Amino acid sequence: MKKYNTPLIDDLEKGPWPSFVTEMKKAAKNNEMANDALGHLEKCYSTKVGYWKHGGIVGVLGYGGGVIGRYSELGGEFPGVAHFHTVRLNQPSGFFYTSKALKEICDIWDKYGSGLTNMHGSTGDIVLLGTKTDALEAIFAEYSSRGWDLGGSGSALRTPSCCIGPARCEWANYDTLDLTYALTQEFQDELHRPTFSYKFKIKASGCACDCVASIARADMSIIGTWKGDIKIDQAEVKNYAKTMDINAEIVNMCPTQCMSYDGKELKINNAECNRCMHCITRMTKALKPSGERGATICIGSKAPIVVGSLLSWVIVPFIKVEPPYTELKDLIRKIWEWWDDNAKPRERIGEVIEMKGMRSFLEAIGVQPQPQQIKEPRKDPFMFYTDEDIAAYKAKEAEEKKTGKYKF
Amino acid sequence: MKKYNTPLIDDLEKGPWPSFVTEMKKAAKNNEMANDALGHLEKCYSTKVGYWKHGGIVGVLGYGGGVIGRYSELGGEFPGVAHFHTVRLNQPSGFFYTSKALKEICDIWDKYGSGLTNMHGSTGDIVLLGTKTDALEAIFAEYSSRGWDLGGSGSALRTPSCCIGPARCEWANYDTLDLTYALTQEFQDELHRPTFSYKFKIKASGCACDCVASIARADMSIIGTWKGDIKIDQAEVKNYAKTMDINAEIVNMCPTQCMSYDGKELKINNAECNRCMHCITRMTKALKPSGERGATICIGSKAPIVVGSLLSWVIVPFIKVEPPYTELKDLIRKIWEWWDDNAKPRERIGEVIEMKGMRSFLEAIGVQPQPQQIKEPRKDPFMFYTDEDIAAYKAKEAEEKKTGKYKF
Amino acid sequence: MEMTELQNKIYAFCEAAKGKKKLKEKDIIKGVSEAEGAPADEVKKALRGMIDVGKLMYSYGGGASSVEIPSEEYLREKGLIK
Amino acid sequence: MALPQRKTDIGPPHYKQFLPPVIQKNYGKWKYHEVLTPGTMVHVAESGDKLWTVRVASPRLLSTETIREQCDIAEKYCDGHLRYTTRNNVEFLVSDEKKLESLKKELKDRGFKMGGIGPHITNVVHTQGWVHCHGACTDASGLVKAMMDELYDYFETKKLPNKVRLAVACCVNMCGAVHCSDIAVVAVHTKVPTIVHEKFKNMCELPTVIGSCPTRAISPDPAQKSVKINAEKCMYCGNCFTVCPPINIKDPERDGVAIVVGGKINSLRTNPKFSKLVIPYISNEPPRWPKVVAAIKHIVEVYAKNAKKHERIGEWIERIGWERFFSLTGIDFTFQSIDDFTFMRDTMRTSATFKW
Amino acid sequence: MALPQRKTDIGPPHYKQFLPPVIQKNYGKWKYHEVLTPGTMVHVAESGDKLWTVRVASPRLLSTETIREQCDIAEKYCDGHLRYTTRNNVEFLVSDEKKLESLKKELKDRGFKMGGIGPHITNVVHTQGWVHCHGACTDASGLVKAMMDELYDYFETKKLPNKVRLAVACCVNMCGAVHCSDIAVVAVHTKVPTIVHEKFKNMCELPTVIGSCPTRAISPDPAQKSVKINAEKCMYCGNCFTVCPPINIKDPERDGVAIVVGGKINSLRTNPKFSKLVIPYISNEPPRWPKVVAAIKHIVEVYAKNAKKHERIGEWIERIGWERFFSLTGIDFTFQSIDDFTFMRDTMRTSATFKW
Ligand code: SRM
Ligand code: SRM
Ligand code: SRM
Ligand code: SRM
Ligand code: SF4
Ligand code: SF4
Ligand code: SF4
Ligand code: SF4
Ligand code: SF4
Ligand code: SF4
Ligand code: SF4
Ligand code: SF4
Repeated sequence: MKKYNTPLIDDLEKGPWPSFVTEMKKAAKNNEMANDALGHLEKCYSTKVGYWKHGGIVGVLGYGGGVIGRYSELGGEFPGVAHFHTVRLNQPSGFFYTSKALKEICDIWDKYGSGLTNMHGSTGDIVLLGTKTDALEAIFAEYSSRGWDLGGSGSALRTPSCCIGPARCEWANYDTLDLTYALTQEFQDELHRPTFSYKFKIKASGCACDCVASIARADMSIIGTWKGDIKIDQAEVKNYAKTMDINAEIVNMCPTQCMSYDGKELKINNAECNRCMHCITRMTKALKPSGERGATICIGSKAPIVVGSLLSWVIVPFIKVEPPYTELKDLIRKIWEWWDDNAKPRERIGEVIEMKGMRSFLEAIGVQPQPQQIKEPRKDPFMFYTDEDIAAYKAKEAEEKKTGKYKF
Repeated sequence: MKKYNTPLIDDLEKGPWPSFVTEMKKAAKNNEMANDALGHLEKCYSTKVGYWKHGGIVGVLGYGGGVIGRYSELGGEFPGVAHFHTVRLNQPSGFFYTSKALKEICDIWDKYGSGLTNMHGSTGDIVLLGTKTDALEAIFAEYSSRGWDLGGSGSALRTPSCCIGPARCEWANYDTLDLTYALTQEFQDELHRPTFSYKFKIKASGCACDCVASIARADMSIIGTWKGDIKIDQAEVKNYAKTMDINAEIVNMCPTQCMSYDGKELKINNAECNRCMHCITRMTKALKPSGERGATICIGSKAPIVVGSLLSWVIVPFIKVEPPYTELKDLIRKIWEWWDDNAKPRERIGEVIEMKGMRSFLEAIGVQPQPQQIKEPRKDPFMFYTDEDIAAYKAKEAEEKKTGKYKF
Repeated sequence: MEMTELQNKIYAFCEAAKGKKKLKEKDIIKGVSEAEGAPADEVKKALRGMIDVGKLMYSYGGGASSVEIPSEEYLREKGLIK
Repeated sequence: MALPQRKTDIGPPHYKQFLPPVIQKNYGKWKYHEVLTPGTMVHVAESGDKLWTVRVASPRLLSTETIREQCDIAEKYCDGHLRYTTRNNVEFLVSDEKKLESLKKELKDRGFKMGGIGPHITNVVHTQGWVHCHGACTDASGLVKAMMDELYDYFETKKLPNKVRLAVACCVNMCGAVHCSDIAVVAVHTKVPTIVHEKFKNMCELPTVIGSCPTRAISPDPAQKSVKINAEKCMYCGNCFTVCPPINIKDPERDGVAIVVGGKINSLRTNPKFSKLVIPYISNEPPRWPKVVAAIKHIVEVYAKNAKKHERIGEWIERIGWERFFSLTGIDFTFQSIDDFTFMRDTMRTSATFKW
Repeated sequence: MALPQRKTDIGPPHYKQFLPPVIQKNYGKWKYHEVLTPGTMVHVAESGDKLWTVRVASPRLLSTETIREQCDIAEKYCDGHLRYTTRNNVEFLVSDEKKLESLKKELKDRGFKMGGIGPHITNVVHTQGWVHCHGACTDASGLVKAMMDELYDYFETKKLPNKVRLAVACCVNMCGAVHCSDIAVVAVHTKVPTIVHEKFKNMCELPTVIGSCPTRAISPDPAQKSVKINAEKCMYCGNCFTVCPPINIKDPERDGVAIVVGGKINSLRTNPKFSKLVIPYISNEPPRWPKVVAAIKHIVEVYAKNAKKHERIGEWIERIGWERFFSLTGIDFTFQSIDDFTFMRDTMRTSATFKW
């Protein structure tokens, strides 16, 4: 095997943080592809430019995604990366593994690929980094026969992903792992066979901490919340008071200013609490949500290309999230249907909503306008009215004339 | 004179608030035009629609503005309002009058017009409501010979206007009346002869109270401010404490949280004060700005048509405002020049800045970028760089390599 | 260029646009100074001279101001013709 | 009779000649002021001199007769000095304390109304409406009269947490700072305009008309030598009508008003704010627009009951959240309140934190 | 050797089989947790059962060899159970308190790094860079390594006012939640792309390419059967390059990085926020990008010194104002920081209230 001289990236083996270069070298010891990847990267570092080409059309029979084609312009110089495709495997909910399962994944990958991985890709997949076109079918057969399917890519549903939720967190308002598994199974067809205008991502967080960053990078963000009061254990509050300035750290930082603490008792005006989770996270032994649990559905977040980054918008303020998740699945189907009808190629759902207006979207999916959906009402006077709207206002006015009472 | 039956608007003579209908009737007693205006208005009330037509081309010789043409579709039925043009007279700074001056205005108006006025129009002019085309030259001769000139209209500088400022207010940071007078005189040509793409309004407020609403409705908003500390008279603070909960009403409402009050002494961390004026207005005997005085220049506010309402944007965080106001006059000329070069017809300065970008505007008028101009920096990564920008960054980096110290 | 000659050019410029395009003062100054090589401020002065005596007039329509050749009605109202 | 010689470009008269002597003397040297009653205040100069102001309500639309009456009063008590405010009230400027009470008495006897200083409702910014404008979807003066009759106590006596600035826009041109008012009425058309195609060519400029439309609903109609309007995209702003008279947008049954709240001009405590739409449509009901008036009064009352001292309506709402404003007032939340124009992206909620 | 029979549409394995018994038993019934050290925490269930977590730093780019090593450790101390986090760290899940210390010792001996729990800097979200992506303007993994070597103490020991989430975007596609990070590096192109016109026709779709441009800088070039780019309007986002390979945008001397700060994902206290641009350009300086690293460290230190406990960087900045952030950090304010894209109107200051 060729030994590359890699002074620039060698420098990145120094220092306390674990080194990706060391990882590449480990793989390169007995893998041509990884070895050439190392030389190829040193070349990039020395010239300050990348040499990868656009992905071509590679994949496994019958699927439209799960493999990202990648070729190098320097295939002559570094034959091991002339083809260097990525395979995405759909991770288990919550990124839990047993050593047995992981070793199995490694065995197959060592057999067919570069021995390099990302644990995990940014969407959530297990990313197997670098293989050749002619190995793809074998890779798929090996993995799928052992229970591992590919993840999403292209204009399709992307691999759903979630926070650790009820598996290890006291704040989960619904079962993020189960929902993610259920949706992934329900929509296998949409995940593997690209029929959308562009990608669609789903991420599930159990509470407002949003540990899977759903609000910023999911076309559908499912964020757990609750309806009841925050229960207070005053004895535990006393314990916290020993090490914490409760007024400075909690009461004054409450965004709705609905708390008070007189040095003895902590009080919450629950009607005005917006469930931001700050107090709960800082006093987890003393404070606990109660009552009905469910999620807020937000739609539309994405990266900046084309119209600038979007954060997801509240569409359904509260929805029950319980197996078999029928209501949520129906909602997803309705959303896709409207999106499909209205999107131009490469338009994400958020972009289409912005283009067509929230009303068109909400009416199509059967959701009422609610002030919970907005931060503030419109500022400009350029309202649309349908003839039915005006007729309804006039009917209301006629009614008011009769009853003598206004309903604004 | 015809007596109209006006049951609908008669109802508006009842009730405690002074009635505009009563005013119209007063004028109608001995004025045909006012009398027909009354009948005409009753007609609008009964049919719920207006009958005025678009203004035609009326004005006084040599001027392009100051008269708003108005005709009624119902000229046959109400001949007194067949022509019903408005004359705008440029008000004195601060809307101060003597009875002598006002009576003179009334005398001329009774002679040639409807006897109806608006004290004042929304821009600030004395509005003389309703006259005929053939009276315009006479009206202008009568008023101008007595020292009253017309105000602005059309695609021109509009009549500048200001708050009462130093004439009766302890908070004025510059002489709003004098500046307004000086600018109006300096730019007479631009006011009377429309050479702009659209209207341009200037409003001058002496402090952040903005009693002339400049920030919302002036292409150039001039808002007084200061640079020094807020001086505190602790004895007066004690007096206020008798009737005021200083912590609740002042300290906790301070937007920068830079105040504290321990029941004895009021403290302000002036470095962090943003000069919002809240504390000063509520404790005017105790608190006084000090140090250098001047104004913040904001640009661009306007009503919603076409792109939605704009509030004015901070362009020059601080400028001295002292006679002969050379710096400010030069700035205005530079702004007009850039606007002229870049505006499409009927585009206000704010719209053009939004279209062409703030950088183009600031560079043209010679103002540096400063964080005071923004609420927050850009969110998207779609930055423009000139070759000079990049060269400058590279030069800085080369310099840093030499000195071993980074300048971010 | 002579003031009167310049004013004739301006008048011709306005006449050419009549019924086709509403001219803003700026359009005239720019157009005539480019066509005749006259400095913009001279054109402006010449134009002002014409407007002051009713050879041309400011007009307002379509929400914006423009410069036009006056109608007879206007001239009559201003007492410039009988 | 020969006319006097006209003068051009003289500009307004110099303000100084109109200032009362006490102002000329203490100009720029005021020390503080005190509000004595909702209709009177006194400004005290560093010199110790005092100036009393009596503020009187005005319908803004004044006959010369009333102006003369105001002048007579000013001559009697103020050496002929008076001024108008930026919100169109009248202010009598008194230098001699002894004249203050008799001035107030005479004003009262003559039926003038005093008030509006301090945390009260003062005059309503409004413009022409049916009285003088071709674009109006409602009458402004009548609405203002109806509103202020109903809210009158807040002008003359009743305190509020802070000033409440009201305004009426008789069309979306919004001649006034309507878009930043605590509560404003905005009159709207609600029907797609019709076009008299025959007149288009002579009266309108094609590029101007096309450029006038905020939503790009207008395109050329070469066959008719006119334009056509895409009804899907038109939101009836009337700007095409402004630039082109053959476009007709007025409709007596469909024109009506919307109510916006929460705006603010000054920078005290919080930044200036735009007003936001809360009631999308109420029919025009001259002469007194009872539902509009009732809605405004209701909002003022809910505010008065719930806001903290010094909070403006918009500040109060931002503290409690718009969802709470809607539930406290019981106002229906409609699709129209969701921005679908420029600011949609910034006005949608992007977090799971809100109140039920 | 014959391949096994492929299966399709099976989806991922069910997660339950991978959960340690203590989780299976207490699933959804956790009561509270305590952070013991920056690298360890314990979750306590209502049943009283406990689960210890040891968090270990990962470069994310892992060789199968290292994964196997992680597996071996998990087998020794965790009955083979481990997981990865949403920010790509590794977590060892310990059910038996007795094994905790020996696990930590072995991890330490093998050179694994523990930390990142609580108010610390944890792993940096980043993506492929030069390691695997065609669009990269920089390398992501190298930048992350350089940053974390320098900031390492904040991972392992040093407390901050709150979590600081770092991210690197190797191009403006921003694969990761880079746009809402406390501090992020965004790699940018800064030159207008060139086009190989001959290849355009075969490799690209005209409408797609034209539609790809956020600023509408691209128009058809019928003569060349290709497109042309208006250099005035192009801000080098590279989206045209994404959809059309013959468009070339990479330039080794001009590609570089920008630094954005103040973003936030969660809804605690304040709403999620986008990160905002503060340093428009730093040249690529592999292998260690010293100026980029120094800038980030400087911002972290100014934050650590000035913020209140629990304030995220963006919350701290919003409290003190962006003008104060620039003066405290001494960072030059440039034209690039003024929005000229979508949000200009909302990001300009509309009041005379700011700090000097
Ligand atoms: C592998 C991965 C990065 C990683 O190292 O983790 C990735 C890699 C690529 N992304 Fe991504 N994206 C990855 C997660 C994301 C995310 C984050 C997420 O999903 O949570 C985003 C931001 C959220 C979003 O979807 O907006 C993201 C936003 C994009 C975009 C911009 C999309 C947009 O609408 O703005 C593109 C451009 C495109 O689609 O053409 C893109 C395109 C790409 C392409 C396919 C390059 C291209 O232009 O065609 C990259 C292939 C790189 C390679 O050769 O390996 N990638 N991409 C991530 C997927 C791994 C996985 O399946 O787990
Ligand atoms: C008279 C006055 C209302 C009043 O009763 O006080 C007025 C009356 C008209 N305005 Fe105005 N505007 C008046 C102050 C304003 C203001 C307020 C201000 O100046 O402080 C504004 C909002 C601020 C602004 O400039 O944006 C204002 C924004 C408009 C607009 C929208 C302009 C825009 O860029 O959005 C138009 C439409 C237009 O220009 O075509 C307009 C147009 C009009 C026209 C000329 C109608 C038209 O479409 O041609 C109105 C003539 C009515 C009439 O027949 O009397 N008027 N107009 C005000 C001027 C009196 C004076 O000189 O003192
Ligand atoms: C007379 C007038 C100026 C003029 O040149 O005509 C004026 C005069 C004063 N204003 Fe004003 N303001 C006047 C219009 C305004 C406006 C403009 C407007 O409403 O269109 C504003 C901005 C409105 C807004 O913010 O939306 C305005 C916002 C203020 C404020 C800020 C109130 C707040 O806390 O939100 C103060 C401070 C205060 O009230 O203590 C103030 C304070 C004052 C003081 C106390 C200043 C002083 O020391 O003399 C004056 C008497 C107070 C009063 O009326 O309560 N003035 N004031 C205007 C009277 C209008 C009227 O007839 O009612
Ligand atoms: C393990 C992980 C979830 C997972 O499924 O993998 C996780 C786990 C926990 N998160 Fe998280 N968060 C995890 C990613 C996130 C993310 C996502 C991200 O960074 O991309 C966020 C949103 C980031 C943001 O806001 O910008 C996140 C924002 C929080 C917060 C809010 C912090 C704040 O006050 O701003 C809390 C509450 C807290 O710290 O008390 C929290 C709290 C927690 C708790 C205490 C929840 C619990 O009771 O178990 C967990 C340990 C805390 C810790 O790491 O400090 N977690 N947490 C993720 C660990 C990532 C890592 O390796 O470091
Ligand atoms: S998002 Fe909430 S429920 Fe999920 S892991 Fe984070 S804190 Fe727990
Ligand atoms: S959850 Fe948030 S809003 Fe509710 S009481 Fe706690 S800190 Fe306040
Ligand atoms: S703006 Fe300021 S200076 Fe002017 S009158 Fe109002 S309070 Fe006084
Ligand atoms: S002026 Fe405003 S910011 Fe300054 S101390 Fe007073 S209340 Fe605070
Ligand atoms: S708001 Fe509209 S209707 Fe009212 S005066 Fe202005 S242009 Fe006329
Ligand atoms: S009314 Fe307004 S939105 Fe409708 S076509 Fe005319 S300009 Fe366009
Ligand atoms: S951010 Fe850009 S360069 Fe990095 S992986 Fe994503 S598409 Fe590739
Ligand atoms: S790089 Fe971006 S801005 Fe430039 S032409 Fe391509 S798509 Fe348009």
